[in-house]
Amino acid sequence: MSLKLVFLGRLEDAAGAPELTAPLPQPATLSALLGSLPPTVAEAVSGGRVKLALNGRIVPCSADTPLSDGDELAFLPPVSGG
Amino acid sequence: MSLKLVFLGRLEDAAGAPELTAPLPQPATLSALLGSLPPTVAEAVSGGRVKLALNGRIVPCSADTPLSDGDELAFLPPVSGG
Amino acid sequence: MASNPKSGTAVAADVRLVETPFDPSAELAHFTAAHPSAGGIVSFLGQVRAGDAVEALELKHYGPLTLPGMRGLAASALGRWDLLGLLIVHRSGIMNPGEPIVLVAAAARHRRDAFAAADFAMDHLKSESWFWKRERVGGAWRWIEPRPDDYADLARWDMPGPV
Amino acid sequence: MASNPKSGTAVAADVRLVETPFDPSAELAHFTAAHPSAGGIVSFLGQVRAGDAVEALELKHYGPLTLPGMRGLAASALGRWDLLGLLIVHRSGIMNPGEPIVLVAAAARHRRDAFAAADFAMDHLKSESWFWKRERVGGAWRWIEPRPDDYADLARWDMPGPV
Repeated sequence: MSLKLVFLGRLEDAAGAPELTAPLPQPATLSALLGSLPPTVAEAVSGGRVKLALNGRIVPCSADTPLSDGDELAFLPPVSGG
Repeated sequence: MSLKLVFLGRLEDAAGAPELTAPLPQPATLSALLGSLPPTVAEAVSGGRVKLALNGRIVPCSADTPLSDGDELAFLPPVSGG
Repeated sequence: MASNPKSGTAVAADVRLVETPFDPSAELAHFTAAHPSAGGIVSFLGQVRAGDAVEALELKHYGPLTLPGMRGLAASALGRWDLLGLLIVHRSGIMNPGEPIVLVAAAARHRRDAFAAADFAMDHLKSESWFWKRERVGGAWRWIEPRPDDYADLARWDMPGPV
Repeated sequence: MASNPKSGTAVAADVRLVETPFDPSAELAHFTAAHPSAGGIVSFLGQVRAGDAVEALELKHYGPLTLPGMRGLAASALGRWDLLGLLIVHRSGIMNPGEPIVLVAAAARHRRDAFAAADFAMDHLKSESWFWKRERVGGAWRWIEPRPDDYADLARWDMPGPV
């Protein structure tokens, strides 16, 4: 029962890795996941301009976004272009 | 004592050739030159949108523009681009 | 795939995300040869500037979003202008000074359509595509934040900004 | 030759009027290689449309005016935008469908300068340069009159029309 977390751009530095595996939190919601992360990481990914993609689709960053085993959750800071 | 006349674009068809040699008119002015040309040619080059270049420089189309032996006079209809 | 408003035929965009260096001249020659009925072809080539302090540039993308987003952008351009063809080739990975980053080319019967589509595609690639950029200067990598200019460029098209 | 507003160095334009076919891909590859410090290079290629009823196109020029006018246009563009290089190659003579007519390329540190300069150069080449065009259709040549669009394009730049 786990999630794959993907950190893009500068969030990679905050998380210390481009990808991490996290245990599925209880309850299985976004807010519980953020609570289970190291505070510096949780703070970095909670910034107002960070978008969220769940299994490759942009989803609203709401506290009760439900998560499931095997989900891929990507944290997307503002893009900085080609 | 002659002039070289150059006809650009559709004026080439009106004049029957891209270039003609004409005797220097008396008096040596633009209006005298036009009077010496066949009427259909004179009419074609006298259209309001035809510009005049004397020896490679644009000059105003005024009746008393002076001409000299050996001058090159070009008649330039509206350009139609690259 | 979009319908050409004038001919009614489908125009396909060639949209690629590549991990290794590409040859923009060869790409453009191939694109041009494929569109002999185009009166005008406009291209934009973006490359890593040589002669700056920047030693290398890295573009990261996110697989599930980046290429689909580029395809969506191409479809928008095809729907908006009367094009005969559209090419978008974008690098990801680490690039050296002088290397190409992005090539956009638009072929159209009339040049205004080609200019507008290439300009539009570049503004949106710069500000709305899922790429994250970092530069190496003095041996250290630093992430590049978006420039306010990018949003200003986007506003020219009366379109929403990055989602 | 114009002074680059930022670097203060002189930037020379490469402006040519050619009587025989040229290779736009090779020209653009050469131009790109000459400008490794350009972040962006915008090009426009105009070619004789294939697939129309037009069998051939002829562009006539007037020696004392045409190339000097093209050089003046290049100087205007260099003075107006922050460019690292500008290329204008224009054919005259008889061209077949699919053959290149004109290639404009602008290299700049920033892409907006490159887009604007190439767009400006094309609008002025189309409507203000000393070229006269005729087409052969069904074996007969006919002269092309200027299109009202050409004047509208020119008006975008707040510049005088053809003199």
